[in-house]
Amino acid sequence: MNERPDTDPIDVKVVDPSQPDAGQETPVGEQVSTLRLVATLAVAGALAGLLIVLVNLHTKPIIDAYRAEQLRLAVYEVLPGAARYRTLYRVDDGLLADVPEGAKASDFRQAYVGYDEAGEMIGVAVSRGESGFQDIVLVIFGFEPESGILLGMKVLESKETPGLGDKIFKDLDFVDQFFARPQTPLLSIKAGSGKGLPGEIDAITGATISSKVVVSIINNGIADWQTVLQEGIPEEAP
Amino acid sequence: MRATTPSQDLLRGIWKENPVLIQMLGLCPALAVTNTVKNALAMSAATFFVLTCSSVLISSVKSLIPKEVRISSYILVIATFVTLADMMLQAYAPVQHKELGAFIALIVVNCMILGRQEAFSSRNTVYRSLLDAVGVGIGFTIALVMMGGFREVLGIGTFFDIPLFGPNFEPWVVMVLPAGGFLTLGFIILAMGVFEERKKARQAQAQTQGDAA
Amino acid sequence: MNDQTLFSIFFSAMVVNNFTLALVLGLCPFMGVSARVETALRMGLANICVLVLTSLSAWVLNTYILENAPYLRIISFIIVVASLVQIVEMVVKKIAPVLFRQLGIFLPLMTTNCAIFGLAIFQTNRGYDFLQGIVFAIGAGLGLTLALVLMASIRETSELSDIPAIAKGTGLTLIIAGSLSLAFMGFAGLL
Amino acid sequence: MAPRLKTSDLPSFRNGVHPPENKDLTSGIPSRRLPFPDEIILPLSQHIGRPAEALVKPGDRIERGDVIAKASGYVSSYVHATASGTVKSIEHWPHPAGAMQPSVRIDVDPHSTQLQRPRLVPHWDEVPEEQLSEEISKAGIVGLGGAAFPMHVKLRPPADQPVDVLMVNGSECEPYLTSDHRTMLERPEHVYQGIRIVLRALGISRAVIGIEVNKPDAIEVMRNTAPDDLDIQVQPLKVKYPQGAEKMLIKAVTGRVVPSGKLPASVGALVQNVATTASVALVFETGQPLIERIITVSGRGIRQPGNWVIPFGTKLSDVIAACGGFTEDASEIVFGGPMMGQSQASLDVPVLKATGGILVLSKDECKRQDILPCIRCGKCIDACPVFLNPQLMGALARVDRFEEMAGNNLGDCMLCGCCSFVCPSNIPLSQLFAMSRIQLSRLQAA
Amino acid sequence: MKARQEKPAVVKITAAPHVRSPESTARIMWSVVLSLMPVIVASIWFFGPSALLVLVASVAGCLITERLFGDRSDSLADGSAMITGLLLGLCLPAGFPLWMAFLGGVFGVGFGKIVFGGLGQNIFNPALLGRAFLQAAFPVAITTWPVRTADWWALRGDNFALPLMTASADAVTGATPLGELKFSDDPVITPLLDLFLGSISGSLGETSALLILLGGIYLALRGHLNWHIPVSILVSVYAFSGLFYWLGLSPFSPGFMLFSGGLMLGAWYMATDMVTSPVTHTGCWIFGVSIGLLVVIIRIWGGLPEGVMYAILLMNALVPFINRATQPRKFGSVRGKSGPVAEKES
Repeated sequence: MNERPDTDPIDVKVVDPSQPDAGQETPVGEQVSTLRLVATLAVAGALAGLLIVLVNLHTKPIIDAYRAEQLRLAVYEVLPGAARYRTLYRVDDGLLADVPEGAKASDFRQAYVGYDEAGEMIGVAVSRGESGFQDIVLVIFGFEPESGILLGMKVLESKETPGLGDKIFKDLDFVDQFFARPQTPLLSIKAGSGKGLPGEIDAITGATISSKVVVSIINNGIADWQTVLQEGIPEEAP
Repeated sequence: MRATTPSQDLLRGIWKENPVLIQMLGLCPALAVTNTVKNALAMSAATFFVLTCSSVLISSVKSLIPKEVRISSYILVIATFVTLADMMLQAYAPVQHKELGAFIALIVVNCMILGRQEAFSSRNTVYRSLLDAVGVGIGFTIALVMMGGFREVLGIGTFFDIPLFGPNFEPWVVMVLPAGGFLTLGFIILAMGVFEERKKARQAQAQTQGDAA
Repeated sequence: MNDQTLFSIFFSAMVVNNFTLALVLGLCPFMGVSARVETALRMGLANICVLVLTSLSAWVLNTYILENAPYLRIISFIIVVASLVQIVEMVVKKIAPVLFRQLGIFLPLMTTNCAIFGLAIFQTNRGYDFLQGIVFAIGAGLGLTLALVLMASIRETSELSDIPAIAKGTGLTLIIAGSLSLAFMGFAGLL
Repeated sequence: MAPRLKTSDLPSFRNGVHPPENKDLTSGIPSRRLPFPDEIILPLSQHIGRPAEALVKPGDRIERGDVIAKASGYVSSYVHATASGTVKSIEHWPHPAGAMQPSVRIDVDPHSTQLQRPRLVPHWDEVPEEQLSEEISKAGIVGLGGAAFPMHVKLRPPADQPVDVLMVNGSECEPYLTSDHRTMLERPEHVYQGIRIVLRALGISRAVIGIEVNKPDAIEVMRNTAPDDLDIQVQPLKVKYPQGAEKMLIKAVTGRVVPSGKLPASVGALVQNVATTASVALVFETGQPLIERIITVSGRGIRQPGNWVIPFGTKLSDVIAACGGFTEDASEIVFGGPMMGQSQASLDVPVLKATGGILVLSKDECKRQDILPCIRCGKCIDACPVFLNPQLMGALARVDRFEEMAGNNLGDCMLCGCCSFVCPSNIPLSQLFAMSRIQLSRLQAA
Repeated sequence: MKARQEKPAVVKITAAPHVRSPESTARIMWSVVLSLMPVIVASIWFFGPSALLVLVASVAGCLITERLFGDRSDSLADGSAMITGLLLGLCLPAGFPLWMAFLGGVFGVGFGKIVFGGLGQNIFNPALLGRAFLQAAFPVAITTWPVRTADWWALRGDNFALPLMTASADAVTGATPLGELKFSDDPVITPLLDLFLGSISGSLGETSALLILLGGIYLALRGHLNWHIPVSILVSVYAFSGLFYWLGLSPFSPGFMLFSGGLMLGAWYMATDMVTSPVTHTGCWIFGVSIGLLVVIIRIWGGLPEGVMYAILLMNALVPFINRATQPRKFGSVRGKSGPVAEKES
C-alpha cells in the first residue's frame, strides 16, 4: 500500500472483453451458454430502459417547461413590450402556423411573432448562428418585418473567449446598442471612430471579430427572413 | 487481492490513489469543466452519483453477471445512471447543465468509473465497494475543486462567485481556457512532485542518520 | 439543422476546435499512447476509422431509431461505440493480423476514449446531416492524430533531455499539452 | 615560397572544417636527424592487426635494421631494430595508445656507427609482382598517414574489385603537421620511386598526388620532378579538414563515392601516404626497412619546433629534450595531429611508425571552456564529412542508447573530430562516439 | 644527451580534437544581445521611459526564474535568459503593466525552458511562449498600443498598475498598421517607409524593420544565425501574400505584409533560435516556408491581427518531427536503401 500506484493509465483501464482476465473466479473451460449471456444483457438492457423511461416521464415536463420559459423570456427580451407570442414554421420559404402532418417541429426554422397587450403585432423574433471566434455564436433578435428596424438582441449561445469575446453578452454597453436601431444593415466600427451614422455599432475593444459576428448575424438574418415575412404572415387561428 | 481494512478502502482513493492527481484517470472532465468551482462541484456530484450507484449495483449483482459480458453490463449500468444524472440535472439545475454541456454525457466514458467496477466492485462486497466508491468519489471531487478553485480565483477573480480582489482585478483569461486547464493540472502535479521529492530527501536523511546511530 | 459548409466543419474540427487541444477530449490516449511517434500515428489512424464508423452509426440511430426517444441516446451511443470497437478489432484481427498485433491493447481502449463518444454527442447536438457528420469525423480524427503525433515527437525529443525529476512523466506532458494548446489558439477565428 | 593557388573551383568534398593551420611553425624548417637516444622501446604492436611475434630475447646483440619481431598473421607487420645495441628485456611498457603493451627494450650501443647490416637488395624491376608486396611486408611497412595499416594487405585488393588508380595522399590536412610536406620537398625522388614500385605491384599505371594548396612549394616541387615515364597528375586540393581522409580524398580527386562500409578498392582506388611511398623506395634502394621517419615536433609549448628524422622507439622525453624542452605554459602533449591525435600522460612513451607529429600545445592553443548543453545549432551536421547527425548521436550517447546510435550509423563515423571542433558548447562528441563504440561492442558481445 | 626534461606542471589528458573553434555558445548568445541593442535604443527613443521599464521587467522575470530554478548555478552566464527577457519585452506594448511583463518572463523561462531541462532542451521558444501566455491571459492589455506623445518623459500607459490589478485605461491608443487594415472598415494604409523606419504604433520591437534587419544581417554574417530561416520565411511571406493579394483575397500588399507587425523580429530573432529550429538546412527551409504560410493565413483569415508568434510556436512544435524527417543521408549510402533511422522502432 505504501508504494505509489502505477500511474500508467493503460494498465489501469485495460478493457478487453475478448480476453477474460485469469484472476477471475470462474475456472477456465467452464463455458457459459450463449443463451445466458444474451439473456443477461437483455434483462439488464430492459431494466435500464425501463428505469430511464420512468425517470424521463418524471423530468421531461420540467425540462420542457424550463425550455419554453427560457424561450419566452428571450422572445420578450428582444421584442420589448410584447405580451404574448406565437410560433411560425418556415416551410419551403413560406410560413405556416402549424407543423405539416408527419413532420417534427425541430425540422423547421421558427419565427416568433410578438403581440402587445392590444393584440397589435410588435415584431418578429428569429434565431441564427454563425461561426464566431471560437465556435458558433447563436443569437436571437427581434425586428419589424416591414421597416427592418432592429428591436432587440440576445446571445443564446457562445463559447467566445471569456473576458473578451464574451462581452458580446456581458458588456451591457455593447448589448444596449442593439435595441431600437432604426437603420439596418448595421455597421461594426471601432469604438470612438463613429461618424454619427445611425447604423454604427461600436465594437468591443479587443473583440472585434466577436462584435462583427453579432452584427453579421443580424444583418444576414434580417435579409434572410424579411422577404419571407413580407410574403405574409398566416392568420392566427381563432 | 491485497487484504485491506474498510478505512483503507475509503481513504485510499482520497489521496494516495487519487484518481486524477495520481492515477491520471478521468482527465477530460477534470480539465474541461473546472473553470469554476461551481462547475467542478456539479461535475463531481454527477460523477459521484454515477460511481456510487454503479459500484453498489454491480457489487450486489456481480454473481449474476457472466464474465464474458461483464464489461458490456458495466457499461450498460453506468450509461443508465449517467442518463439519469443528465435528466435530473437538466430538470433541477438547468443552468449548471448548460454550463457542463456534453460533458455530463461524457461521464459514461470516464475510465475511472469503469476502472473501479473492473478492479474493485466486481470482486468485493457491497459495503466495501460503497466505501471504495465514496473514497474515489471524494478524491475526484477534491481534485476537481482544487483545479476549479485555482482557475476561478486567477481566471475570474472570484471563489464560488465571491469576488476576492475588488473591481480592479485583471482576470487571467487563460486560466479558464483549455490551455489554462492543462497548465494548472501540470502545475499542481509539479508542485506535488516538489513535495514528494522533499519527503523522499527527508526520509533518505533520516535513513542515513539512523544508520549512523 | 446546421448550415455550416463542409470545409468549415472539417477545418474547425481539425485545428480550430481541435478535439484534444481545444475541447480537451481523448486525453487518455493523448497522455498514454504518445511516447513513440509510430504508435501515435497508428493509434491516430485507428481512431479515424472508428470515428467515421461511429459518426455513421450515430446518424443512423438519430435519424431512424431515436427520433422520438432522445433520452436513450447516451445508452445507445455507448453500446454502439463498444460494439463498433469490438467489431473493428475482430475485423482487423482477421484481415490484418500484423496491424492487429501492432495496435495491441490500444484498440479495446478506444471504448473509453471520450473523443469517440464525444463525437457522437457533438454531432447530434449540432444537428449535422450524414455527410457533415462524416466530414466532422474525419476532421476530428485528423486533428486527434495531429495532436498525438506532435506530442509523441516532442516527447521523443525530450526523452534525450535532462528533464528535472519532478517534471518527468505526466507533469511535462501536461505542460507540453498546455503549450500546444496556447499555440493552437493562433487558429482561433479562422473560419 | 610560391604563392598560394586560388582556392575556388578546386576539387574537394562536402562539409568539413577549417581549423587554424599553424603549419608555418615548422613548414620552413628542413628535417634534421635526432641524436640516437640511450634506449629504444619498440612495442610489438605498432600497426593495425595482430601484434608481431618477438624473435629476440634479452641479451641478444642486434644491429640497426635487424628483424626483431615477425608478422603473426596476414594482417600484421614486421618490427625492426631502429638502432644497434643489446636487447635489455621484453616487458610491458607505456604505449601511446594508452595501455601498457609488450615492448622490446634495447640498450643502444653508444659506440655504434648505427649503420645497418649490408643486405642484398632485390631489384624492384626484376622481381615478380607478388614478391614486391612480400618484400614490402618484410620491411615492416605500414601506412604512415596515421592508421598504420600494413601496406602489403592493401597491395592485394580483392579480385572482383580491380584498382585502376593510385592516390598518393600529400594533403596533410591535420593542422601543425608538416612531415609529409617536408618529405615532398626533400625527397621527391623517393616519393616517385615508391609510386613506381607500388604501381608495378598493382599492375596499373595511373597515379594522382593530391596536395592541399597551402603547400604551394610542395606542389611546385612535385610538378617539377614528376618523371616523364609515369602517368602522374599532381592535383592541388582545397584546404579543408579532413581532406586527407581516404574517402574524402577519393571523392575530391575522382568524384567517386566509396559506399558506406566498403573499402576504397570498391571504387577502384587505392590511397597511400607520400611518406609511405617514400619509405617503399628505400627498401629497394638500400634495403632499409621502415625504421625511421620525419616527425614534426611543433606547438607553442615546445621551445624549438622543427622536423626531425627520428628512429622509432625513441622515447618522448628524449625528443622533448632534443627540441629544447617545454615552455612555461605547455599544457598538453599530443601524438599525431591536433584533430585526431592522442594526448600523452607519460614522457616514457616511444615514438611509433604512425607518429607523424608530436605536439606540445600551450594553454592558449588548447583552451577549452566548460561544456554547456547542446543548443541544437546544427553546426556539427554541417561539419560532418560523412553526413551523420552528431547532434542526435551525442544526445543518444548521453542517455546510453547505444543501439540506436548504431542505427544512426555510428559505424560510419571516422572519429575525425570535426563535430567536436565546431561545437560551440564544447561537447566532446567524437570522444562520446569512440566510447559508445566500445560500449556497443560490449553489448553485442554479451 | 641533455638531462631529461621534467613534465610540464599541468599535463592535460583530453580526447581529440585538441583544438577547438573559437565559437562558443555564450559568445553566440551575447552577440545576439549585442545585435539587439540598436532595436532597444530605438524602442526607447520611440516610446520613452515606458519601453525601458517594460524591458527591465521582462528581463528581470526571466533572469530571476533562471537563477532560482535553473539546473546550473552559472546558467545566467550563457546569456540565454537575457535574450529571452529582451525578446519578450520587445514584443510587448510600451504601456504594458510591469507585473504582467514580469509574469510573462517567469512563465516563459519556467514553463518554457526549465521544465524541459534548461538551456538547449526546450521545445518552444521561451520568449514566444511567455508572449502567448500573456496574450491568452491579458488579451486587452497586450493589444493596447500607445501612440507617440509629445512629452518624451511621460509614461505611455499604466506601467505601475499593482500586481493582479488592471491598468487604468487612460492611455492614448492607436491601432497597429495590421490591425487598422484588417479590422477597420475605412482603413488608413500606413506608408511602407514608415513601416520600414519605424514611426508607427505597435509593440517595442515592431517598430523599425530597418534596425532589426541590420542586427539580423550582422548575426548572419558572423554565422550566429542560420540565414536559411529568415530568408525562407520572408520569401514565403512575400510569395504567398503576393499570390493572395493578386487573387484579390487579401487586403495586404506583399510589401506591407513584409514590413508590418512582428514579422521582422520573428523571422530574424525568434524563429532562428537554434534550440527550437530544425538542425538541418532542408529542415530549416521547410520550417521557414511553413512559418511564412501560416503567418499569411492567420493574418488574412484568422481572428487576430498578427500571426507571427503563433506561426512560430506551431512550427516549434513540429520541429522534432521535421528533424526526424530530414535526417542527413550518410556518405556513401546506397540509393534506395534506407538512410539513417531516427529512432528505434518500438
